[in-house]
Amino acid sequence: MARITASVYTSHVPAIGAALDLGKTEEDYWKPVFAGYEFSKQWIAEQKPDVIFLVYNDHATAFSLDLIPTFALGTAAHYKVADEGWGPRPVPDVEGHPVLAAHIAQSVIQDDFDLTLVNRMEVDHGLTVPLSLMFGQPQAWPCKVIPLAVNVVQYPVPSGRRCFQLGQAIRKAVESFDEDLTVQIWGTGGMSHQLQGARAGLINREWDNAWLDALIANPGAAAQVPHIDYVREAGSEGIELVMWLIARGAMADVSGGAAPRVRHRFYHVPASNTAVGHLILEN
Amino acid sequence: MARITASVYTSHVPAIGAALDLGKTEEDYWKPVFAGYEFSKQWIAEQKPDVIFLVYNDHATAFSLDLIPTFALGTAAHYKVADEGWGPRPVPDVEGHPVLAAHIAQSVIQDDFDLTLVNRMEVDHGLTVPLSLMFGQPQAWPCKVIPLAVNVVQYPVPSGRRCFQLGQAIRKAVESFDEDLTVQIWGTGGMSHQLQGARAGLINREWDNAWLDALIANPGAAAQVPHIDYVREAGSEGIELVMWLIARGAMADVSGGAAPRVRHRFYHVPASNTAVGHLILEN
Amino acid sequence: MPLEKPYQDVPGTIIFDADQSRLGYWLNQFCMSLMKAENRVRFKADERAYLDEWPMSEEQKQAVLARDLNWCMRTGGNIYFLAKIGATDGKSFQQMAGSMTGMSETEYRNMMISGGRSAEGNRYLGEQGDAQAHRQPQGSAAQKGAA
Amino acid sequence: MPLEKPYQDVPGTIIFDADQSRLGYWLNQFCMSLMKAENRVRFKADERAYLDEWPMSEEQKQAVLARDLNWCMRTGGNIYFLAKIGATDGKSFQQMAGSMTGMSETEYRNMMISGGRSAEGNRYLGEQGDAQAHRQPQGSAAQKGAA
Ligand SMILES: [Fe+3]
Ligand SMILES: [Fe+3]
Repeated sequence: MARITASVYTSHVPAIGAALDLGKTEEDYWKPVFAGYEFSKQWIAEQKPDVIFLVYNDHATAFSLDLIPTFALGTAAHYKVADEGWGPRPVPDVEGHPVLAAHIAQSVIQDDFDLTLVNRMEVDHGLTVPLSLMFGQPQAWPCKVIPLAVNVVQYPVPSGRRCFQLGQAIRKAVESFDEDLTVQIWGTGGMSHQLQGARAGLINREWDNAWLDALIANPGAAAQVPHIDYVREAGSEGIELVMWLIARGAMADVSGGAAPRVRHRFYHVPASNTAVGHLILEN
Repeated sequence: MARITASVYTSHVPAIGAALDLGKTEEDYWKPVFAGYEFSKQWIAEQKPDVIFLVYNDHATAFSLDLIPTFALGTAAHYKVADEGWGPRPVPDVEGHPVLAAHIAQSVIQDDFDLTLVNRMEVDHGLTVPLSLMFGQPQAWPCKVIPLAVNVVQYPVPSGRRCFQLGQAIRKAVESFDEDLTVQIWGTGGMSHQLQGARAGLINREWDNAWLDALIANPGAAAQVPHIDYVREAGSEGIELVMWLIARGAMADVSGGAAPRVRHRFYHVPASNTAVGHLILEN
Repeated sequence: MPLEKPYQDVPGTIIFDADQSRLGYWLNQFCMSLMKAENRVRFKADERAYLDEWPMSEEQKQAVLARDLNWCMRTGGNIYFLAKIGATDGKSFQQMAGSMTGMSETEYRNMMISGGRSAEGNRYLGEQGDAQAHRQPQGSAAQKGAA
Repeated sequence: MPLEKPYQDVPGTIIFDADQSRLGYWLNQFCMSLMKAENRVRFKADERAYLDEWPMSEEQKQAVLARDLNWCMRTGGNIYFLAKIGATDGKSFQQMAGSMTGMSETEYRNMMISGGRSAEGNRYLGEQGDAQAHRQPQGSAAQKGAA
């Protein structure tokens, strides 16, 4: 039986990827950011997940305005790293898990989630920066990855409630897969940031930490937060946080199991324009 | 206020389009097929809908295996007619209604349907053959069209129940649009047919007609029919009928209104490999 | 088995699910390429050379060259994709579908005009209908086989 | 108005909804084209000529040529698309975001290091925060304007 053993939450700021790729991790500006992931790298080296179900958003990379899927699940064997305009990041390509992904697709679509399945897709910093933060700079990523790209670019984006429900359906799907696999689910993006207009640079430390508290202890309430609250309190790009609710919805306690154990919590301002948040919950 | 005034259901057999385009409508083989639409052409000339919300499936035309949306809603202003391998059909391009489509997208996504929005798409016989059957061969289509492409090609396809619920959400969305518009919703595809293998040519007149009876009088029951029943009884391509449930779900009676009036019902075997079914229901 | 497949007990029928889709990915993508007129011209000019541009299996290429649609489907083809080959050859959906039964074009057309194939005996594997494995090929091809 | 927009009372913020998307379609698609290295080269060689290949409005082209991201956004641009222009110019997201406030690069960077912009007074139109319309542009640009 496949099992979701833990969920990981992290910002996916592109500048973090650039700092890593350009060897700036020891600079004063970046040191505190990477220090927040030291525990996580040791932890995941011990955990050795077989598969990471990685929830992120595409930033006008694989999807243009021609086609905007609310939820796009990757069922491919292989994903190339995208050139976002700076050239592709010097990181390994990503290997998928087509069989588990197809199983999840079947289960989740039959549970009334209207997925788009994707067999060819380049992945951007939303997916690769979290891998870099957790695994450093290996020659190849040490596990398979199933990408789920969520539309948080063009409104309407899915509600937090819908995301939380999708997480529950993903959990059910994974646990009905009859191969022995250790699966982690990651929610990425956020926390507070705004990349546009006169309000660019907005950060809301209090709100972010209250939201983290709720995500840990009372995720059903966090899932009820309407879009406008994210925009008003956490900046226009803070809306990415709805993706964390997919990962949280896949934890055991939401389906009647025990509360997760908080293995790690980290918060730092700033990385570029963004408040970096990071959390590890174990089932 | 926009209103859904009627729903139309029809097969969308490509050979019907070819018969029309090649001037074969008076041939003995085709005469009875087109005779079944004589009433419909007069009826729609009187109805003068402003917009048709047209539910169909793409047949490996706009969507390859690279990307498979469960529900793809067209929000574009314009759709070209596709070359499906025989050259494009000699019919007018299709004009969309981007503002109403975006309104429906917003409403329906907030109601937890995970649409994919499409702004560039070529449309195939699934969409153009119903237009030809209902409008004949005009220089331009007399109304706007909002396409909804449903995945019925690669399993898992959405359940009949899910399609029926989507219809209800579409109705709610249309009726909250504050421009005065007469909207029809069309469900296309089916009825019984199988295009593959030793069982190619399967037709099930009894099952089709019982299903039509249920669709009219007891659509909630028709929506419960599982996929395997369509395959077993109506052939592997009979699964297209789930799309009729989207149109049926958008009728007033499903949301507590009066039962629809059956204006027309037609059934004929064969057109090419397929049982042609056709129904007009008025609110 | 990871995916439940309640549809495997229907005779003469392959459901195009994720497993089939994975198997047939390049075969079907090759078919899609025939939607462009210039590709149809290139394919017709030298089929083998055109097929060799695609990472298909040798068996898939042979199945295409033989225009054996049942074989194409066993190797992961889907009928809506394979129809692009038929369109390139100038074949209708009726000719394509009929070719999978072993019947002649006229036999298949006449079956359809007479109301199509009955579901009787063709719902479950092991019944006695004309789509069952032990009754293939159908039509005059069966006589030829027996002769 | 067809679409409800509960997000229009947030100062200094444009939500990229269907209306904005329709307005900015070609501007954003132009931006996407800069993800290919050869297009970046062609754009840099002759910006005006490259822009003229796209059915954008003249205003959109002027906004791009001026590298005025606020102007680009008013004409339907989305920041994730516009970022491809910044990438082509070798600008970071921090430089791009900062450019929309009127602050110098150093001023914006220092604001972020000091904990970022406060939400206080910046939640609703008409409050007194630094993102409100009557307090633009920000930073040294404001002094220059006043001088
Ligand atoms: Fe992001
Ligand atoms: Fe069809």
